[in-house]
Parts: sequence; C-alpha cells; structure tokens
Amino acid sequence: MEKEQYQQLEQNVTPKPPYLKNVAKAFFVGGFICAIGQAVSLFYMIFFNFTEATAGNPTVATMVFFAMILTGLGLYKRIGQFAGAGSAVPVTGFGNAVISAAIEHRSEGVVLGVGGNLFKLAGSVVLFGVVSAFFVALIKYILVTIGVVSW
Amino acid sequence: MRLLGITLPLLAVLMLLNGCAEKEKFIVYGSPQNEGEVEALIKEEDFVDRTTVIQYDDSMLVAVQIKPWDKWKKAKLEKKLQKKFDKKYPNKDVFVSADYKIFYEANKIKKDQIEDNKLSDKITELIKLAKEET
Amino acid sequence: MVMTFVFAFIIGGIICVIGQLLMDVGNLTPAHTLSTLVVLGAILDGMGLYEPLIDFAGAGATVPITSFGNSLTHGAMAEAEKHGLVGVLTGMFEVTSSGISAAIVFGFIGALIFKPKGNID
Amino acid sequence: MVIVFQSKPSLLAGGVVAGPLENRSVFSQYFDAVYDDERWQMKTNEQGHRKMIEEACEFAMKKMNIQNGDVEYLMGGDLVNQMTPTNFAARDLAIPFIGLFSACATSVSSVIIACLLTELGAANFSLAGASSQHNSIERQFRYPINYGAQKPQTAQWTVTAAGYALIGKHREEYPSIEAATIGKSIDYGMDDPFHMGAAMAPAAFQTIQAHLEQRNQKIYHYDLILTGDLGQLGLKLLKGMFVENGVKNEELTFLRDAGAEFYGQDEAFQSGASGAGCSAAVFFSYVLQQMRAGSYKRVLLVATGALLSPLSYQQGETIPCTAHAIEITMK
Repeated sequence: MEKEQYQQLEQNVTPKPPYLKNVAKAFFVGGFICAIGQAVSLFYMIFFNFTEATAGNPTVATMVFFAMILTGLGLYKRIGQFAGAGSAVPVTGFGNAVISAAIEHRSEGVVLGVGGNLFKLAGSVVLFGVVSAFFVALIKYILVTIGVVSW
Repeated sequence: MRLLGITLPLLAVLMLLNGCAEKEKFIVYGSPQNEGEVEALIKEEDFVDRTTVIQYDDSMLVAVQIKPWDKWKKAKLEKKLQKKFDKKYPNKDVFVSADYKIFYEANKIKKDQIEDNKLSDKITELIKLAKEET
Repeated sequence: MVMTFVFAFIIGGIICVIGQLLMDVGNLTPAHTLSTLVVLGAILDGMGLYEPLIDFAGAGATVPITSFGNSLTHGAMAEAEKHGLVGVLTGMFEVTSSGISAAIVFGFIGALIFKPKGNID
Repeated sequence: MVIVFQSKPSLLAGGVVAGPLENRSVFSQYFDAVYDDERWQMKTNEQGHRKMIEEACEFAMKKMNIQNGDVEYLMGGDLVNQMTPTNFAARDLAIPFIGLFSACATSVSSVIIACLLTELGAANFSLAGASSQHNSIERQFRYPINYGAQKPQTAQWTVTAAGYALIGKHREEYPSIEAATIGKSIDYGMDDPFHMGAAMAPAAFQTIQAHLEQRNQKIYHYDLILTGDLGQLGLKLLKGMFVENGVKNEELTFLRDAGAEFYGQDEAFQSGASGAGCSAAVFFSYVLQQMRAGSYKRVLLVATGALLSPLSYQQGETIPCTAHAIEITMK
C-alpha cells in the first residue's frame, strides 16, 4: 500500500473532533470560571479596599490559588479533558501549567526540578506576552512620535 | 447540550433578579441641600443607572453606576460627567467615579449615617482609593 | 451588578471558544493556543480596545489569559508615555501581572505538598 | 527478515505485575500481581518502575523454581530516558544484561534476542520483556500528570505494567517459538503523537505480510494474530489495509489488538492502551496461559513500537515505527 493511499484510509477512519460539542463545553466551563472570577472580584471590592480597576490582581492570584488546589488533587486534568480550552484559557489554566510542572518535577529536587521546570509549559506564554507587549508598545510609541495617534 | 439546558434558565433567572433589584435610583447624603439640581443634572444622561452623591462643605463625591450595555464606554462617560459637574459647580471640589467600589462605599456612608465631621475624611479617602492605579 | 456576572460569563466563554477553535480547527497545541491569545490581548490593548472590554465584562476579560498580554502592554505603554523609549522596556512589569507571581508561589507550595498521581477518576 | 528457530526455544513462564488502574483491564485476572500503589511504596515513579520490573522477573523465575544465578541473560527495556528503570533493575537482579530499545515493540524484540542466545546454546534460561509506567512515561513524552490538556479520541493511555518471560531450551509441554520476523522501520508520514495507532499500523501490516509470505502461510493458519498496542483506531486501520490487499473481512476475526482490548470499552481511555508494558503484560500472561490450556495452537505476536522522542516531534519529524513478530506454537 502506498503512502498516499494509506493517508486517505487514515483520514477516513480517524474521527473528527466533535467541534460543536467541544465549543459548547469550552464556552460554558470557561464562562463559569470567569463568573467565579467575578464573584471573587466582588468579594475583594466589598470586603477589602479594592476598586474595579485594582481588583483584577488579587482576583487573578486567588484564581491561581484555586488552580493549585484542583491541580494537586488531580481534578484539574479531569476538568481539562472535559472542557478543553474552557479550562486552559482562563488564568487558572496558566496556573495549572506552572503548578503541574512544579509538582511533577519535585522528585528532582527543589532547585533543579521545581526551579528548572516551573515554566516548562507556561514559559511560551510569558515569552510571547512580554515580546508582543514590547513590540506593541514600541509601535505605538513610534506612531505617537510621528503624530499618527495619541496615547 | 444538557449544560445548555441548565445554564440558560439560570441566566434567565439572573436577569430577572436584576430586574427585581430596583432600588432607589438617586441618593444624596450630606449638606448642603441641592438635591433637585444634581438629580436633574444626572437625569440628563441616560447612561446612568444609579447615583449616590455624598457632599460635605465644598467637596462632593458623585458615585454613579453606568448601565450594563454602556459600561464599555465607562472611562469616557466618567470624564464626561466630571466635566459637566466641574462646569456646573466651579467653586466646588467635585469628584465623579463610576467604580463599583466607590458606589458601594458611598451607599455605606449613607446607610451608616456617618456624622458630618467624619464625612470630609471619608470623601478624601475614597477619592484617593479611586485614583489608585493597578 | 448581576448583569456584570452575565457579561463576565458570556465574554469569558467567548474567549475560551476562540481558544477551542484554535485547538480543534487550527490543530494547535495548548501552548501554541495560549501564546496566540496572549499576543491577541497585547494587540487589542495596543489599539485601546482591551480596557473597554474589562469595563464591560469585568472578570470575563481579566481572568482569560488574554489579560496577561493586556497588562504587560499597558505597563509598557504607560511608561513609554512618561519616560519615552526606555519606558517601553522598563514598564513591562510595572503593572505587575499577579498571575505570574501567584503561579510561581503556588507552584512552589504545590510542589511541596502534592504528588503527581496517574488516576483517572 | 524471518528467522526460523530449529531448536524451538520454549516460553517457560511469564511474570506480569501491573499498577492500580490496570485492575480495570479485561486481562487483570491473568496478571500475577496488581498493586494498589502506582509507585510500589517507593519515593519516585522511576523507582516504582524499577521495582515493578524486578517483581515481574521474580514471578517468572519463581514459577520454574530457579534463582537469579540460574538465569544467564536478561534482555529488556522501557521508555524512560536511557532506560534507567530497566538498567537499575538489572543491577539489582545481577543477571548479565543488554538493554534494548524498540519502543513498545521491545516486548518481542527482547524475546527474539533471547531465543537466538538459546538457539546458540549460550543460555539455558534467559529473561526477556518490557515495561512501562504511566506517570514516568507521560511526563517524558507528553505533559506533567496533573496538566489539564484535552486528549483527542485518538489518544491512548500508557499502561503501568511489566511483563517478563522466561525462555529456555525446547520442552514439549510449553509454548515454543518457531520463527520470528524482525521488522523494518516504517514511516508513512504520520506526525501526530496523539494518534500513534495510525503511525504504527503500517509497520504491523508489513511485518505480518513479510512473515506470512516467507513462511508460506495464510492468516487462517493462525488461531490468533495479536498486535501490541495499536488501539481501537490502529486496529481498524490495520484491518483496512488487509482488506485493501484483498483479504476478506471474515478472515480477520482472529486479528486482534492487545491495546484495543486492554481496558475494555471504557471511554476514559480513548482509543485504548499503549506502552511497552501493554503488549508485554498481555503476551506473557493471557496468551501464554491460554496456549498452555490448549485454547490456541499457533499464535503470531506482533509488538509495535513508535520510534519517536519529544525532541524529534518538536523538531517536526514524522514518526517512524517498527513491528517485530514471533510465531509461537503449542503441541
């Protein structure tokens, strides 16, 4: 059997991902996580001195804390299998990526294992966040300097 | 799809709750009494949902809540109101905020019936809080 | 206030749907998907569109990973406005992204108290 | 490609131990031991992996009442970097040892080497087998255990199990190895590490074809042709390839896959089981016991292996695969 012929067969046999179902699951779980985030925000606004503008930071930190508990108990991967991007895209997914790598590499010690592998999965997010922020700000700076837009 | 069956009614209930939660739309607390004037000023703008004004002496804190669908323009609308109040009361120290926290605290001042002598400090404190950056 | 929850749910859900489509239709790995979304967040902030989204949807815009690109860009632009070109570089972590610091701290703590387990339910 | 063993070395005994999740396997009743702790009370996953290999070997030796000192050679491998679990197990077992890597096909490639040593007269007893441990393999090839990535339906679940067989000179009352085929490394351009079945099926097909051709046999000469860990989709593809080659569907009922059957129809495991321990565990427990009981007279065991590494995948390489086969008969 030729390669092309086999690839044809493979295409026929392999099931397509259930797009609609996956999208629906991602929407509801992702939305639900964000709604919890909103509740946490509200909590910080009512009981602490945070405004709508400043509540984002403690909210994100708290969500990552929740992610730690769920990751440690092995629940986050089950949510992830169900929800896909619904649990990967919220900041809890970023936390899950960092924390799961940390837990995984604990056996190689705190310095080489945890320290060296903490950003094994999430490192690309930090990289692209910082680099894109740099270029976006640079472009905007140039545009402002030549007078196309204002800050 | 089972999820959809649970969530949609939930959302509907939430929206209903929102409708039920109609409270006093306009509150003024503290002296001097120029309630009607301020209310008229606010009523001109239909993006404002609820307002609580705290006044003491020459300082005035206007805490507004913008209607949900207009909230994405929050920063602009805040500025617009600020300008409007500055123009109307050039002799007063007016501060407009559309932040929920400020609104919540302003309502608390009213609820707790905070005495006049503490009011000034409270207003300064809230303005400082609102100006905090992330 | 209740409507804020509804909007947070919907906007947060939509951002996740974009991620799911990138994974399923675009055939990207989770790492590629998240990187793409972070870049998207940075670009949206550069065009001044992300802050209105946060005002509109609250946690629906601050909780998804796109807000990470937004806060980094915001810091860089704020500093650039004040200090010029150097600010682009120095301002990045000025508006700190608590996501990173929280993930590092909780990652460390998590590593000390949990063990990986290959369970399925 | 085909080696015919004149002396017909025998598979004297098998030792199979498995992890806690493998209790759900349809084959679990045939295993010698199923443990509750995936780390075998050791500190790390890799140490647990090592312990599991040692215990599997000990079970196999115990069944023939022999000691470590009686075994001349140990052939085996696993999927961890540089195969440390197997290497360390060899240290503790103190048997002359060569580590083998054919990915998940190691369960059969090790048996072939052991048979050659027996045929040569170099060994009275040798141990051959393979193992995998879910946690230590996943973290190396994919993601940390607790990372919440969505696995597609094509994904397979790495088995926690070690299977080792004790091979000795021919004895009538034991299943004996008549011939073996060493497979080529086949690459049909598949590059999805979450769809290994599709990558491995062509390798299995070619090895089976070559074996049948050179042995002048047809599929119906076998009571069972059992592939290693193609999974449900991989098996479907393999059957599809035979059908396109003019083999009738009803002839293919004896073509089965250990990975596809391992966890039954449980959807939590997607397309089925995989890992070097999957084929080893099924071959050296279920198949050997069934043959000794007389259910099967002639069996072809085809272990398949995907020869990729995380590095090769990230560098955009496709996945070459191999398959090795042994033909076992029982009088």
